Amino acid sequence: MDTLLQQLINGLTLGAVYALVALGYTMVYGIIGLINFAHGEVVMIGTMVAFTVIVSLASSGMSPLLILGVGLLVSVVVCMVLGWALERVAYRPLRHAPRLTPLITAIGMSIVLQNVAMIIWGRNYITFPPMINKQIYEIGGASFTNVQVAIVSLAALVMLGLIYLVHRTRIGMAMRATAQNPHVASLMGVDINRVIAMAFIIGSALGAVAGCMVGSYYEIAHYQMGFMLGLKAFTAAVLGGIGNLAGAMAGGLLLGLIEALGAGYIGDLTGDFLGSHYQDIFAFIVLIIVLMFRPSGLFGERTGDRA
Amino acid sequence: MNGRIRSSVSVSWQRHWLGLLLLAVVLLAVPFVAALGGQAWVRIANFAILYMFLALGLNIVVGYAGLLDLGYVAFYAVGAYTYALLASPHFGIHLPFWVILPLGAGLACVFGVLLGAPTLKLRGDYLAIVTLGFGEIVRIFMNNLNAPINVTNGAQGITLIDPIRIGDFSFAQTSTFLGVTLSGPQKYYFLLVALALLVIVVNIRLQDSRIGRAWQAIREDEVAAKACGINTRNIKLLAFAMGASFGGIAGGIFSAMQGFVSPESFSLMESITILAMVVLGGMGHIPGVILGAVLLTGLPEALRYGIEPLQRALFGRMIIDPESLRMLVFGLALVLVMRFRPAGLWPSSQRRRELAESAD
Amino acid sequence: MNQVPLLLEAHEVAKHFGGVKALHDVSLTIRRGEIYGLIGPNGAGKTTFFNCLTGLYKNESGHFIFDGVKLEADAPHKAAAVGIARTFQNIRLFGNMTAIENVMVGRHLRTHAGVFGAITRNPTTRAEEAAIARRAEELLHYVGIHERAHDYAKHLSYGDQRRLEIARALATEPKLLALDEPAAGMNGTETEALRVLVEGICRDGVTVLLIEHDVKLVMGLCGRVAVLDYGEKICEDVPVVVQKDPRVIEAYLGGSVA
Amino acid sequence: MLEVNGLRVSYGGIQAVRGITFHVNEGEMVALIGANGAGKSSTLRALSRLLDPAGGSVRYRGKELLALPPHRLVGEGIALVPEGRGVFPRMSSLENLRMGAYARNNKTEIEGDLEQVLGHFPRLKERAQQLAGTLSGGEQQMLAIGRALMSKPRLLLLDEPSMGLAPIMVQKIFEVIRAVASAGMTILLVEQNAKLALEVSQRGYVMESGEITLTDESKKLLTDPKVRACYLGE
Amino acid sequence: MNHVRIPGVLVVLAASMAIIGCGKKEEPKAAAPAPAPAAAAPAPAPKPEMVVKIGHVAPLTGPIAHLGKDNENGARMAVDDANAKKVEIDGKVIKFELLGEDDQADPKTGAVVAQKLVDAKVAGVVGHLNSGTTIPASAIYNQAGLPQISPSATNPKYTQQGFNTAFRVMANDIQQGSVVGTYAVKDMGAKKVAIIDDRTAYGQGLADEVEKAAKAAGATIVAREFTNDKATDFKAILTKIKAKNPDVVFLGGMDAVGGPMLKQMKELGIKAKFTTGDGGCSPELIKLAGPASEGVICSQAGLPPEKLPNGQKFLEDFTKKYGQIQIYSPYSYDAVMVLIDAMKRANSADPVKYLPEVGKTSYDGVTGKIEFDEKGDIKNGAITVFEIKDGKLVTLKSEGGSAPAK
Repeated sequence: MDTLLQQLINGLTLGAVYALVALGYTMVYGIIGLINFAHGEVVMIGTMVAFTVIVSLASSGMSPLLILGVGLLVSVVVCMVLGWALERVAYRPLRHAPRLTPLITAIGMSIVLQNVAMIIWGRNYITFPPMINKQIYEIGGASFTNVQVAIVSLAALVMLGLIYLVHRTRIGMAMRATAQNPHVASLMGVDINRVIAMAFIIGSALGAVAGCMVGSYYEIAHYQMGFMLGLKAFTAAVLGGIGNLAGAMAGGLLLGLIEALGAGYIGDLTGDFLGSHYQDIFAFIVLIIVLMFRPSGLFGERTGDRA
Repeated sequence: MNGRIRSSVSVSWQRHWLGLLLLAVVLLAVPFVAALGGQAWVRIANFAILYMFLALGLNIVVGYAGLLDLGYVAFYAVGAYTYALLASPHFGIHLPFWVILPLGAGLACVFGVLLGAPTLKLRGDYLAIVTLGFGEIVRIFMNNLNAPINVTNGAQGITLIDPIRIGDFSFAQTSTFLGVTLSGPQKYYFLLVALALLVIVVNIRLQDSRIGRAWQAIREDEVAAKACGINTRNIKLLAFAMGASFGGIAGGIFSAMQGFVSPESFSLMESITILAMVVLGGMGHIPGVILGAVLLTGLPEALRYGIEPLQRALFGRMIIDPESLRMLVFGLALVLVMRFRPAGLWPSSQRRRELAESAD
Repeated sequence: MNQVPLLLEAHEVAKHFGGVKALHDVSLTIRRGEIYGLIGPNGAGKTTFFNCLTGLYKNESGHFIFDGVKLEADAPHKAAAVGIARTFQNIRLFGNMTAIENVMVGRHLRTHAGVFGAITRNPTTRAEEAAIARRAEELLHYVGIHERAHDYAKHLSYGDQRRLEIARALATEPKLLALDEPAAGMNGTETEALRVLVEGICRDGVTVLLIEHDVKLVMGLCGRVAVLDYGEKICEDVPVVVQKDPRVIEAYLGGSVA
Repeated sequence: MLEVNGLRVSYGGIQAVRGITFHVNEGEMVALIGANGAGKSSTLRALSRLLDPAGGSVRYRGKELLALPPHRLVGEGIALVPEGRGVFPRMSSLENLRMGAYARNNKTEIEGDLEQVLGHFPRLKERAQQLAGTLSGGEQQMLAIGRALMSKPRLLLLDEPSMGLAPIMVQKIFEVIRAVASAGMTILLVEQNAKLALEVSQRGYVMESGEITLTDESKKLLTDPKVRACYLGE
Repeated sequence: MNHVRIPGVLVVLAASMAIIGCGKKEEPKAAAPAPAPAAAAPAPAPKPEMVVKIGHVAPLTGPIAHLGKDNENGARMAVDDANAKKVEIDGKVIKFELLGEDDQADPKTGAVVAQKLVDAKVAGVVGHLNSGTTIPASAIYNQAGLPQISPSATNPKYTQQGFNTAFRVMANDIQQGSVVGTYAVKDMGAKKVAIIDDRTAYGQGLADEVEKAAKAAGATIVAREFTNDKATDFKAILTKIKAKNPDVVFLGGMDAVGGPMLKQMKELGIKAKFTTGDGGCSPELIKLAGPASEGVICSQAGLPPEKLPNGQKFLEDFTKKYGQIQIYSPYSYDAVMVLIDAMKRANSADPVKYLPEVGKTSYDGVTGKIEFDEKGDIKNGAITVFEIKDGKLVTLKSEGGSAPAK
């Protein structure tokens, strides 16, 4: 039983990270129906920037929490600028282009960002300096650390903040309106371009937060880390119903749990035929099954307004 | 009038014999001209044709039928492994290529239908992620099917795969006949060109056929296509199956050419690259797709040769190491091409017009 | 009149959207060889009826009998296969295909060439392709737009697009041609030409079901007319009678409502 | 107040509006009627900048509207109730109404207007928290009108408010329109239901095949045999 | 319209082929004097110089670019060292040049760059890094008669293809796996062993051998788990392993996997000893895992540096020049040296002449004594077991190999 509890904790932490990254995909997709494939790279840049700031401040004598805070802040700002630039330079000119064109642009941008990161931060794995003294707690035979607690609570906080932003603020209302009917929204006085740029900026800020979390949780960073993370998070977003905030969160958590429980139990259930070597496909199999019965994901609109 | 509709190949043969003759000369000359710069260029040309194969296959699915497939590499893998398993010491089976290639194509077809059947009702982006997942599933199975029964030899891959051989004439060795010395890659070049011409003809004929019209109709307006009596599900599955079979053949040739396969050749990035060739070149337009395949295979290689001298010429020294810059330039090229030619480098005339109209 | 065989019988067909009843137990019969009009104000359920008939929607209750056989059309291509062809209210052509290609797509149902034939271009396939092209040209002639055969469908004028849609529908060799507001957006001359065309189609043996807003056209063209209002059939008779029916006048001009 | 001159709209190769000219004076309600596909909605879409006209000019209070991006119109005092309502389906009724006031800043004023609009439409008050997508057609129409009013417009453009509604609902909607008009609002009403439209408006234009074929005072049009012919084929 | 289609297609095809074909003509012939070494006539100058090119291939972009660059640095240092010594062959001072290529860890690119090196008439090749690129490339080198020494590809199949040109200076999986597996049971007293591999050719191959050896030595394998080389979260499989309560956990994988894994083991409170092969036996692992790396037992091919006078010096020189060693740079350094050594003995840089000498190598490298068996594998390759203590790799024991005479 303690194993199950432990796996649930593992899955929850992983899922929280996935959910945050997935929100970045969903923010953008929800509004303009674009899969921003470069989002994983934005997360990577977020991690890298935070790393640089933290390392350069590490000897300044500031308190570790403050350093971490500054690192997070700087990385959020950098990613917001990056998100804005991506939209402005790469995607906006293609708003009326055939559907696959921005997809290829996104892939191109992701190659560019990876290689820029490689030039700046080098090819080697980078050790993310542990700023928080890791405490290990135990409950019922399962253990977790204060970093995990911080990650899950920060993720929850950010998600609550996002829900507040989208449902309670003026810009959030404009975003939802644009997502549902851009033409009418513009008639209400909403500047569509600004709203779309905002979606990119907010999504990238979330990516930066996720990047800092990944960095401080695994304490390792590499210029290629964004690809897999982005892919998983994208899967999570689709699982939940891409374009839907609650869906992205649920999809992320679910994916984290599927991976943990899948790796933990499927092997025993199938006589080790499907062991943890198939860990990476459990998510896809669940995704395919879900989509067969709910073609728009768990929380997606049944009749999508975008074909 | 009828002639225009039928657009028959025979008409064009007659009208353009001079151009075709020129073309034949060029195609014949390529491996020898390329070899002047090194056999590596012949190999690059070979991979360019191989990718052209794959891109034309994917073009049927994405370009003709309008279905976004991000897992195309799965069919390539199926073809490659079919060849590898049936012509290597792994199982001790050594079938000739003319048995295995069609078999690989057929098997890839089956996989195409298997993938298509449950997913066809999904909308574009959902279909994309499911096909992506399918590609990963196939790759991961290839990577792990070494236990409990060793089928694929897992990540270690399969070695000593037989080259393509016709009688005693092996494509792997250098040999001389009629006074001309041909290296292995050069021989494969001619084989590939022959197959490529075949594939192009098949592509054109499919496009100009009842089936091709049905694909285009589905892409234009699925509801109207149904109302015209087209069984859209079957026709879409047919697109998947046809596209997959091209992938299967390409996989088989890849296996034979390399003599070694392992799952790392069939990563998601491969699918994305093939899709990029289709889109960058000009979706649905055969010359465009060919151009896309050749450019995206050739560009990184040309940059490999060119970026170092270029940097030296510009700055007098190496500022950034060439490998980082090479991929950076490649990525930028993708972005810039899409920015300034959103319908691709060489779109069909109708695509170009479509875009022009939707833009204003 | 009583011995004319029936082509289509609709029996208490009903369809709901959410809580809204779009069709409420509509029954009607269409005889072989007639032009049957279906009219009613916007949102009365005409197009919904059409969509149920052609398999685009699934009706919740009721059924159709077509040509003596119960229609099991749960998919549009099956409806087309048994001989029901249709056009769309908001014109659904394959815009980036030429006019003649549009009509050739319509021949899909009645031709057979598969992948093998397409690739080998064997004599059978070539003959079939030629036949398809010939028939498509004939049909373009028939609807009167053969001069624009090689223009993209989306570049045709409104009226020509309507005609092309009809030609494409006819290419499927239907027994029943269902036209959804073919005159919408046409001016007087175009409408008149359409009237002549539809009459011709009927004369050539195809039964026509016509949804139309242009009451003048319906009255001039149709043998019998049914009027739908709020998903219910309020009247079915010859035009002169329908025209005088107070319920119809009320439905159209929005008379006093209790 | 609004002068439209030689407005042309085309989709691809099709001319939907073929150079029409009309005007709306301050404080009056003008009806634009015509059959399906006559070009009425295209005209309105061009006015509200949802599509780019092929030619012509639209002057509003002396200013050229065609030079403005759509989101600036509301600031000029123009509100559109689009065809098919165009409510935001996954937002509550209340949020839809607030969206109407998006371009305004004065919070207390907005709250006051919200009360007023909800007073106009007691039905909406009941459904304030319900998602707009789950409302009935009539309720959605009320919501769309209410939302337009929330922007405090000087000119209200109504596109087919009766479309697809039950008669009793149509009646209610038109009562509201009448009430809004009598409060001094300038209204351009595009409507297929000629009788209703002509009954509430002062002047009318009849559109056919992208052209304006008739114009007169509404009362006269109502009895004009040509209008009857157009609709009933008499 | 339609009738131009076919030629259109073909013309593109031809034109693009032609572009490729011409591309290389513009390409500058790197450093022009590509020597056809045998043909080079002795120059009149007393100390004529001759350029000998040595090829090196590893992924320099992509996920394992850090290892590739490390390998290249090792080879580059070897070339620099050799040039500094002014090696003379056949009366000429040899200037070695390193042609470094990027194969992106992609088998197809591997074949192209292999051909490129053959075209450039290099005298020998060091590489590639991965087995997946080494194997297809080996066929090309074999055809060209070029000696190829891989510093890091451990897949046994590489040398089992029957190519007389294929060598490796690294113990293959079988050799290393049996040492580690036996050590875990015999010396560490493990009864229950859990094995994880990263599903790469390297990790899988090594883990399979460890499993065999551990079983043979009498231990039970309580868990066999898997991850991948790009993963960073191992908690799910570690939790499962924890429940099985093993004495030893073995990882067949690289340090980038091992680092985070060690930290996560600590977080989960797994007490088992952690062991791994050469892929994780690096200063990098200590850097990535921090204090969690204390007590890790790992193995490297070759002898411990303290037994090798050259080894210590290499470490210092390399670190000074390129920074921290990742993993395989000492092996690529040795591989270059083995090639040069064979040239010296053959007194020729012509592959045809010196290839037989490569097989007869007996060279004291920075990783130990290097001799090849008939297949080209390192003979009696030494395996050294280390423990990480106070953030340093400390030798526990060496097996096989012989310390070179000083």
